[in-house]
Parts: sequence; structure tokens; C-alpha cells
Amino acid sequence: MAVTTYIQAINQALAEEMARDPLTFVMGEDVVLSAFGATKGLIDKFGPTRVRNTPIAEAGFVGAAVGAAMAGTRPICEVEFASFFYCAFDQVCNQAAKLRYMSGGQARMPITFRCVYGAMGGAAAQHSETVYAQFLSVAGLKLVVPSNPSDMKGLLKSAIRDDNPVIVFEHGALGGHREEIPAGEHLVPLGKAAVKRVGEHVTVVAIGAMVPRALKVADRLAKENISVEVVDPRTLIPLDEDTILSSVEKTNRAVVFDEGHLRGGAATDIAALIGEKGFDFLDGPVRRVTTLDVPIPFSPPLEKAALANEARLEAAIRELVGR
Amino acid sequence: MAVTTYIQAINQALAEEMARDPLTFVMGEDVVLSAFGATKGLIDKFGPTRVRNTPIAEAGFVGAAVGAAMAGTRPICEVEFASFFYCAFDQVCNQAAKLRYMSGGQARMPITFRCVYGAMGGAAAQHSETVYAQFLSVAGLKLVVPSNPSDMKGLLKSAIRDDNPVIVFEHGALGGHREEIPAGEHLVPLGKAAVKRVGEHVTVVAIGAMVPRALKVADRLAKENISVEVVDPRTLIPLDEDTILSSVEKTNRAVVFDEGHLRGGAATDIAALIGEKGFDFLDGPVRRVTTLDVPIPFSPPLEKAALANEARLEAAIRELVGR
Amino acid sequence: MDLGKDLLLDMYRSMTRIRLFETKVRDLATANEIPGFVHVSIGEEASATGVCAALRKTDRITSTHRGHSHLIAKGGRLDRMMAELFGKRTGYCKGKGGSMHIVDFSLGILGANGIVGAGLPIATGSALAAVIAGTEDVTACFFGDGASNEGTFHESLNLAAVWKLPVVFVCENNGFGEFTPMRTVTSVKDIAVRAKAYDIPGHIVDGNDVLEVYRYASEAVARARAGEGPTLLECKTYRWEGHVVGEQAFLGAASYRTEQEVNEWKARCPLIRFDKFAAESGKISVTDLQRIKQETEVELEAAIKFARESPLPDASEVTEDVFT
Amino acid sequence: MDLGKDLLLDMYRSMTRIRLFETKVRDLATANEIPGFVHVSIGEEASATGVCAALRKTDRITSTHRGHSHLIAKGGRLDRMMAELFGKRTGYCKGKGGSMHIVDFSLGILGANGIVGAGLPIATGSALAAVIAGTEDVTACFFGDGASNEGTFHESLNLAAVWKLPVVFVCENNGFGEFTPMRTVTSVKDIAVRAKAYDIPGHIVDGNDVLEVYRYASEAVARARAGEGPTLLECKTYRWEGHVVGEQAFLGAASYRTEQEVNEWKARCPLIRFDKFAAESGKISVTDLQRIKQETEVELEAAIKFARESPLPDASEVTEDVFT
Ligand SMILES: Cc1ncc(C[n+]2csc(CCOP(=O)(O)OP(=O)(O)O)c2C)c(N)n1
Ligand SMILES: Cc1ncc(C[n+]2csc(CCOP(=O)(O)OP(=O)(O)O)c2C)c(N)n1
Ligand SMILES: [Mg+2]
Ligand SMILES: [Mg+2]
Repeated sequence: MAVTTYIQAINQALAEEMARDPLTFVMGEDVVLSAFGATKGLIDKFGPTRVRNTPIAEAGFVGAAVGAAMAGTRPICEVEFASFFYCAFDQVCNQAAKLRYMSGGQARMPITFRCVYGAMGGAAAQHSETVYAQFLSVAGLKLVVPSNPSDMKGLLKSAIRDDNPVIVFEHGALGGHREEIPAGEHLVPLGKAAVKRVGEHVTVVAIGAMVPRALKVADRLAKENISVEVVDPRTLIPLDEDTILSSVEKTNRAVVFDEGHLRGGAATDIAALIGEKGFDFLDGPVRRVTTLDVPIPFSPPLEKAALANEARLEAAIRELVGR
Repeated sequence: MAVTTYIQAINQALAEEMARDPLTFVMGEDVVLSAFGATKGLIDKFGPTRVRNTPIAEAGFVGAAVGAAMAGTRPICEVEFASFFYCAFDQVCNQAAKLRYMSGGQARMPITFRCVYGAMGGAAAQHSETVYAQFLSVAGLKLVVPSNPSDMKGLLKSAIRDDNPVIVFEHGALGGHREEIPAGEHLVPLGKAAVKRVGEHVTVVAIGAMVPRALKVADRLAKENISVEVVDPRTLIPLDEDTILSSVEKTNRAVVFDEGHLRGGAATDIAALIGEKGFDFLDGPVRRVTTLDVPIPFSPPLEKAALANEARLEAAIRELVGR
Repeated sequence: MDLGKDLLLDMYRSMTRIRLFETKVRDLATANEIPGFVHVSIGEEASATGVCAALRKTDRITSTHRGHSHLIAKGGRLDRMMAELFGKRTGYCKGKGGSMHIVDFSLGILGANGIVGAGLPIATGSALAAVIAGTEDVTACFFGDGASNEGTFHESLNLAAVWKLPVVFVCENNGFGEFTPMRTVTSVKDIAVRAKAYDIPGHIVDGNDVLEVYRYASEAVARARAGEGPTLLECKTYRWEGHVVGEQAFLGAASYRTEQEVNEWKARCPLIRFDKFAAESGKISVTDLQRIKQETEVELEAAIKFARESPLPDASEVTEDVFT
Repeated sequence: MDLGKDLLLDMYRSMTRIRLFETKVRDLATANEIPGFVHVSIGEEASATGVCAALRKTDRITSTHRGHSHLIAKGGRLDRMMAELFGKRTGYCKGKGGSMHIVDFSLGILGANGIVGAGLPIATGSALAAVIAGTEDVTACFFGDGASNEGTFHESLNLAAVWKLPVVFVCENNGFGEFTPMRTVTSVKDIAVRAKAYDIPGHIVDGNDVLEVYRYASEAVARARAGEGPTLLECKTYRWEGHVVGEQAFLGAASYRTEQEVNEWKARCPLIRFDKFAAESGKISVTDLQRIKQETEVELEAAIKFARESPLPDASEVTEDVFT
């Protein structure tokens, strides 16, 4: 086991999978030099045919990934910030997501999209969005939101091997998080949630960068004998409903904790699921702790006020358990 | 009162508002000739400066609407099919929705977007989507889904007068629906739901084209003394939570009926709201009746199988009321 | 360029298949036997045919909402196409796609597409795949004059030019996007001029002359295959029919073009033009042409029968094929 | 073109304000007094200044992520800009926007923008608004070489050309998009060539010569104001600093350009160039220039003081300004 950062985990997954399959290749803006470091050094290992800086033309190169996937290769396509997907929404939502179905199963679409999402401090409204909520209702995309280095490596490798379009969301503030990662081949299947902490009184379903925060809140509350179970769905599509519902069946209380917005967001999606399929387990309403429904503001005190945070999670838990 | 179709209602609203304010103008693909008829004849009344056929360039002309709005005019911008918004997602989600907030309130953004949404029979996956769910979590957009000619006219007029970006979704299959519309100035405020039918046993929150279908189901069930209240939110943002929650407080049971997908969809959004704020009212889970989470298929039997329909609504109601 | 008889007859067969198929499809859609939006290419047979004649079987194409002609020219089967239009399980897409979404991967047909301009990046990526995989395949990308105003046109041509990808961009300029005359929404008279913005060759081609199309396409394909990068071909042509079958019903009395214009273009019919060439060149006999026409009629009748008699998909199939 | 002394001094002041502001902002961001992503325009003062000098106060501009120079050139106040960079309530956007989103509607500044290429359709629409409202306002649209590969470039220039809108498209070609050399991702050597694809004038301009920029811009603005449509100007220039302040920290030893190249461009400094012109023309005295520099230093110090002493916004303001 070696200590690895979240970014290094990405880099390892990419290098391993590119070594494994010569039809994989990486493209995106500045992937050669790699500002965040995720694709650093790949150019030396795999050369310019398989590591390609693109023009700033998201619709063009994301659409090219779609064509390249259908023509038998396995593109790994980086869109720097999640909100730049908006410039290529047709290519993701109308093409990548639908062409397999529309072609009656003829098209294989083995694309892995990577992007940085979330607030990382003063990046403001156009560079701080979570964006995955906007893909939830498309049908035909898999959505992966790893919360730690080990999951990142294992999920990204699975994503690359998957024959469907998968978007992997990397939280911008997790880049330096360190952790031991199992040596050798390390795969985490898509569609399998992780119970990151076992608890009795309330289930917190936390997404992406909210997972370590939920764990901190759980630690704190444990001192008061409030026992919190933290479930990390890891992939939003496919969603491991069983693990989530089993947890709520045990605790009878649920909070969904997400950095996205409330309306139409991922927390809302999971809350509705629990509310419908887990209704009989519930002793109280499913609480949603999310970012306020405003564009993410620039100034630190405003950003802080907007974002989902530990204090609000704690308050929601306390209200549910009545302490 | 004159009998008017849904399309004629649009046409009237546009003509009235354009006559009222010389800074309004209409642009979009083929708005001069107007395939669906919504903008028919406007060219004769208002001339080519204010009625403009655009190139097929959604990002360009939607973005131009944003600039024109900020520069003091009041664009009414047609995007033929809702899913073509994907080609202009940045302009809607990163620009129109956010620029007011990011500018600290300096920008006014009085844009009305119009589009046709929903399945209209064999139009297949790229021309049958509801799409509004993808805008729900953006923050900064108003979303209007009129279910009948009278609401269409009144809501569209309010949308045009609103100083914020509003997207009005016109269901492709409602075009020919006829109804009497109040004569004279007819405005329906954004953010006010309508109880389309009063009932006792269960609340059905139905969206857009699902409203007339919900009413049909309610009619049928009334014969068995199952009393269904049908609430039409009319606008998804702002959402009239009070009317929805009051209804559920009375009936203690809720179904949300929407043509969009389940995951991350509008039905899910409203179900989570009821589940959270209306938890104490509920005698059973909030049921969601939606389209299956697949791209909309072409072939009639498949399309029928995919779409939200009356039979499934009826089954959900019967299950909730236990009959 | 001296073309062999087989090639000439193949091109004639392709144009005939398109013409007869499209005429029939128009009638079937008008009679509501085919649901959904149907766009036909009557009058535009030569561009699809000339380009695809210059391709190998392993080469790939992307197409548009008006895609039947491209699919047929690349070798698409009329029976499976027709079955798809009918929404039948035996159709190319098991009834899931319909007219705007037909795909045949075994023939390198990456698909028609309902989104204007969507095929351009896909074709670019398909060409990129050839480079990654180290094959010699070329991709031809069909799109309309209207699509040439979409951002994807710009982004794709730039990308293909920078990476010298083996792709041929074929603009079928029929003068209209829906009901809007191209010149009222397009800043240049000739789309081919736009090649200058990418420093690649751009040619104006008589899109109703299959031999001229074939010549330009062959050159462009050879260039692409040699690793010299993309070419932009603008085939000037015209659609005899409306934008979408049945448009008269909703357009009413309104019209967007003169009968005279339509008739002028009908006089430039690609098939009549070919007949004339055949007669003048002496290479091909009228009997050959008639035989091909008859064979195509038989093929088409069989295709319609196949489509009519094939089963509809079962409702249970609706959830299949979203993911692998 | 014989330019009056006032105009010359105004341009000098503008360039000086940009240079001093940006240098200070770089230092403050390096010292973490300014949060977020900060992109500065040191070395690119002439293009912003020359273009804005050709505009009236009621004319409008759109800008980019690297927008401080444009805002200053259009008359932006240093104090409110600095306060915004500090995230203060007294900033142009009450702290909600930050460096990439500064707006001043009273000066026709429609905003910096964090999305590459986003300003082009907005500028086009702003120009359209002038036509709708019947005013004479012209809009100038700044964007980078990298943005010229975005689809919005194509869609906007086509739309503006077809509708003959009063807009001037100003490409500041500094040779890089982030860390990628422009020539490796752009199919043409000169962005100005792309004007041909829209049948509009395109000019290559020495972007470090404020007088040349002013001349070309004045001509383009006059053309736009006369209803003759858009022009594309390509100002060749260079950024002395990194793409984003602090990039060394994450790029590490990696570099994407040579020191020699940077030094060559520093030798072509727009301000030194202007000094030389001033000296040679005899129109402007060194005292004038020094006075302006000193005044600007005072202005800047006051701006920093204003920013530092202004209050941060209150958490309760977070939900204001989403809707009217
Ligand atoms: C992104 C998008 N915008 C608009 C449409 C509606 N639409 C379908 S076909 C068409 C016209 C296309 O014109 P052109 O590219 O010239 O092709 P043609 O129909 O003439 O063959 C339009 C606007 C669409 N399908 N996709
Ligand atoms: C749509 C989009 N894609 C990518 C980015 C990330 N990004 C920010 S600045 C930049 C480079 C822009 O280059 P250019 O247009 O030449 O402007 P310059 O920075 O050189 O002034 C990139 C890629 C972005 N902000 N928006
Ligand atoms: Mg056309
Ligand atoms: Mg640049």
C-alpha cells in the first residue's frame, strides 16, 4: 500500500488503463502539461498520438470523443471544469447518451469523461458548479462521484473499462487528499455504494466531497452518543438503492447531503427515492442539506453562506434525532 | 370569450405584448413562416426588424438574446424543440441564469424563451424530450409549463413582462387543444398553482400535458367515488409550494405525474418537497408516475410503453387509496 | 478520369435506389403508414452517390436528418431501412430510431442524426479513431447548408485541420434550411469559401452531376487517406420536395419558393443527367439502365412487403439497449 | 490620422492605469489578498486602450476572463474594481462576481466572462439591441486567440454579418490559450483570415501599437455605426505573465515558452513604444507623461485602500439578486 493523493490516484488509473489497452487515449485542453496534474507525464509514456491537447472547442472535441468511441476506440476525454460541459451538452446528452439506444444497441459508447466540479474557493458561479444533477434525467449516462483517492482510482478504472458513457466528477478541493491505496489491480465496481461509517440513529447519504465532511460531523456527534451511519453512493447512475434503503431501514431517519442545489438536485433525487421506497421505514421526513439555490458567489463569506456545510448537516441530524 | 387553441393563445400573447412594448422582438428559426403557427402573421404586424429568422445556430442566437436583453431590449427567443437547448446550454445556464447575480444585480435579463417539448408521436429521442428537469437545478431561471390555452396566454404574457429569464415549455401534442379564453387583458402570474379539480382522497400534481390526462383519470375514478384533486403547478420555478402542500394536507396522499424521466426529474423534485415539508400529512409514500428512464423510442408501441400514461397514474392512485 | 462500366452502373443503381425509395417513402408517410418526421432527398441523389462511390466498405460516413440517401449510397439495405421507418423490430434499430436515426455499423454508417450539425464532430472523431487505431479508414461527413452555420461546423473543421484527420466534409447545399432561404441566414454565397478559415482545400461541386461529385470526392478521399487532412466539398443541389413530408398541411398557403425555381432544378435532375451521359458516352446501354431500374423496383417492393409483414417490437423491449 | 493631444494623453493614461493596476493585482493575488482565479493583461495594454478610445461612452463592450484591461480602458473605476477583486460589498458586483465577472452597466461594460467564447454572442446581441432600439451604439467584443476556435465565434460572426450588426470583433492574439501554443490548436496562422468565412473585413493589427489599434478600430467603429456591419480585428500581442496568477505553483518546473520569447515581447512593450512616439512626435512632454503616471499611482493607492477598508458582504446578502 502506498500513500496517494486524489490527483495521483487519477494519474495512476489513467496510466494503468492506457498501458492495458492501446485503443485508449486522452484528450482535452492542456492535458499535456496538466494544470491540476491528473494527466501529468502521460505524454512521456504514451506519446502525442494518444495524449492530445485540443483547441478550446468543447462541442468539437466532446463530439469527436463520441465518434471515436463509435468507431472502435476508447476515448478518455477531459473537460476541465464541469460547467464547461454546458458548451457540449448536445454531444453528451443527445449523442453519447442516446446513440446506443437509438441504434437498437449497435453503437458501443466507451467514453470516459473527466471533469473538476464543485467550489474550491473564490472560483465564482461559472467555475464552481456541481453539474451532475443536470445529467441525472438524461437516461443513458453513468455518473461517478468519488469521495477519496482509493475510490477514485478503482472507480475511474472501472469507468474506462465500461462500454457506456461515464462521467467522472473530481472535486476540485479534494485534489490533495491523501490515503493508502491497495497495491496492484484495484477496481471498484460502478453501482455499489459504500457504508463509510456504521451507525444506528440516522443515515447520512453524502455525495463526493461531502463524504469526508459527513464523517467529521459523525465523529463529533459520536461523542454525544448520536450514532450516524454515512453512506457514500459513489455512483449516482447506477444508484445502489439497496444499500441506501437498507441503511434507512435500520436507522429510520435520513439526511441527504450534497453540494449541488436543492431544486432538481442529486440530494432531492435520493430523498425522493427514500421517501417513496423507504416510506415505511421513516420516523421523520428525509432532510436535504444542500447548497442554496443561488449561483455560487465569489466573495468568501457569501460563498460560505451559500454552500452546503457541516453546521447545517449537524443541525438537520439533531433535529431528526431530537437532540 | 372566444374559443382559442393553445397555439393561437401563444400567437395572441405575442401579438399583444409586441404591440405593447416596441422593445420586444421575436427571433428564432423560421419564425417568419412559423411551422407550428405560434408566430404566424407577426411579420406582417411588426416587420422584419422585430421578427427575425435566425441561422441554425442556437448558441449564437440564444447568446444574442442574452446580450440584447442586457442592452435594454426584451427578446422573445424561440428554440424550436426543447432538446435543441442542449446546443445553447451555456448561454442559458451560465449566462442568462447567472449574469444578474454575478453582476450584483446590475443586469436585467428580460428574455422569454419558447420551445416545444414532449412526445408528439414518433418524433424519437432527440425530438421528444421534456428537458425542463435539466434547468431545475441551475438557479436563476423561471420555468413555465402551461397545460391549456388560457394559462398559456396568461402565463406567456407574464413571462414576457418579467425582467428575468423565463423558459415557456409548449407541449407539442397540445397545439390543437381549444378552450375559451377570457377577453381583454388576461394575465396569469408566475408562481401560482391552479387546483384544476377539487377532490378529497388523493392529490395528483400533474405537469403540462399531463394535466388534461390527470383530469380524465379523475373523471373516471369519480364514478367509483374515488375523489381526486388535481393540482397544476403551472410554473416549476417559482413553485407554489403552499397550494401543493395544502392539498396534500387535505388528502393525505400524493402522486406526481410528469412526462419527464424519473431520475432527477420534475416529479422527483416535487415528490421530495412533499416528502420533506408534508411528511406529517402523508398516509403513504408519494408516488411518482413518469416516463421510463430510457431515451424516447420511435416505434409507437415502444413509445407508448415508455411514456407516462393514464393507466399507470390510475394504478398509482388505486394503490394509494387501497381500491 | 476514365470510369469503368461497373462503377458507373453501381452509381446509377445507387441513384435509382434512392429515387425510388424516397418517392415511395414520401407516399407512405403521406398515407400515415410511416410515423414521425420524414425528410426525403429526391433531387439530391448524386451527392450521396458520388461521395460514397469514392469510399471503401470499411470507410465510414455520418449523416443527417435527411439521411436515407447517404445510407442507401453506402450500401444500406432497403428492407431493414423500410422496416425501421415502419417502426418494426426487424428494422436497423429495432424500431428505436426511426427515419432520423438509422445506423448500420457493419457498413460504416455511424448514423443519421436528428440534430443539425451533430454529425460533424462525430465524423471528426471517427477519423481520429482511424489515426489512433492505425487503420486507413476515411470518414465522409454529410451535412446541409444550414448546418454550416452551426458552431460544430467550425469546431470540427478546425480540429480536423489541426490534426490532419482523414475526413471529407460534404456540404449538400440545397439552398434552404427548413423554410428559410440559405442566403438570408448565411454570410457567404458559397460554403466552400469557409475552407479558407481552416487552411484546407474547399471546392464548389455541381452536386447534381454524379461524375463530378465522384471526381472531387475521390481526390479528397485520396488526400485524406494519404494523411494530408480534410477537404471541404460543397455540392450545390436542390430538394424537389418539401423540407418534411406533410409540410403543406401546417404551412397552408404560405410558400417559401417559386414553382419556377423548383422546375428549373427538376430540369437538372441527376438521373436524367446520367441518362444523357450514358447515351452520349456509349458506355452503357439503355437495357442496362432499365434492368437496374427493374431490379430496384423488385427490391423495393420486397422491402415494403418485409416492412409491412414484420412484427412490431414488444413493449417489453423498451428498456433494452440503454446500456450494454 | 492626426490625433489630438487630449486623446493621446487619454490613451497613455489608460495604458498606465492598466499596467499599474495589473501589476499590483498580480502581487496582491500572489500574496493571497485576492482570492480565486486572476488573469492579468500586462503587455496587452494597447489593444484594450486603442479599441476603447475609438468608442463613445454609450457604446458597449464585452470582455473575457482576462478582462481588467478592457474594463479600465472603457473607463472602469479602479476602486470599485479592486474592491470587487477583494470580494467587498463596495465592489462593482457587491462581491458576487470577482475578477472574471466585473460589470459596469453605466459605462456600457456588459461584463467580463469566465466562459471562453461566451462574450461573442452577447456582443452580437448587444449590437442587435441597438438596431431594435434605433440607437447608434456600437459594441466592441474582446476575445482571445483560443476563443476563436469556439463555435460561438463562428455563430456570432455569421449572425452579425448576415444582419449587418454594429459590432467590432477584436481578437487579442497573444499566442497562447492557457499553456497551449495557439499554432498547435488553430488551423490558420492569422485569425483575421477567418473574416473571409463571413464576407466581412478582417485586419491584422500590431496589437502593441496603440495608435495602430486606434486607427483600425476607428475605421471599424465608423463602419459599424454607418450600418455596414461587423469587422474582425486581430491584434497580435503577448502576455508577459502566466495564464493565471500563481501558475508556477502547480505547473512546477514545466514551462511552455522560452524566456527569450518573453523578453523579445517585453522589448515591444506598448508603453515604451508610446514613450518613444511621444518623444519623436514632440506632441507630448515627458512631464505630461510623468504627471499621468503619478496621478495613476495615487488613484491606485486610494483604490487599494478603499478595497482594504471596505466591508465584506454580509452572509444574508447571499440570496439577493438571483431574480429582480
Ligand atoms: C440543432 C438543431 N436545430 C434545429 C433543428 C430543426 N431543423 C431540422 S432540419 C433543419 C434544417 C436543416 O437545414 P440544412 O442543414 O440545410 O439541411 P436540409 O434540411 O436542407 O437538408 C432544421 C432547422 C434541428 N433538428 N437541430
Ligand atoms: C468554455 C471554456 N473552456 C475552457 C475554459 C478554461 N480556460 C480559461 S482561459 C482559457 C484560455 C483562453 O485562451 P484565449 O482565448 O487565447 O485567451 P487568453 O487567456 O490568452 O487571453 C481556457 C482554456 C473556459 N474558461 N471556458
Ligand atoms: Mg439545406
Ligand atoms: Mg490567448
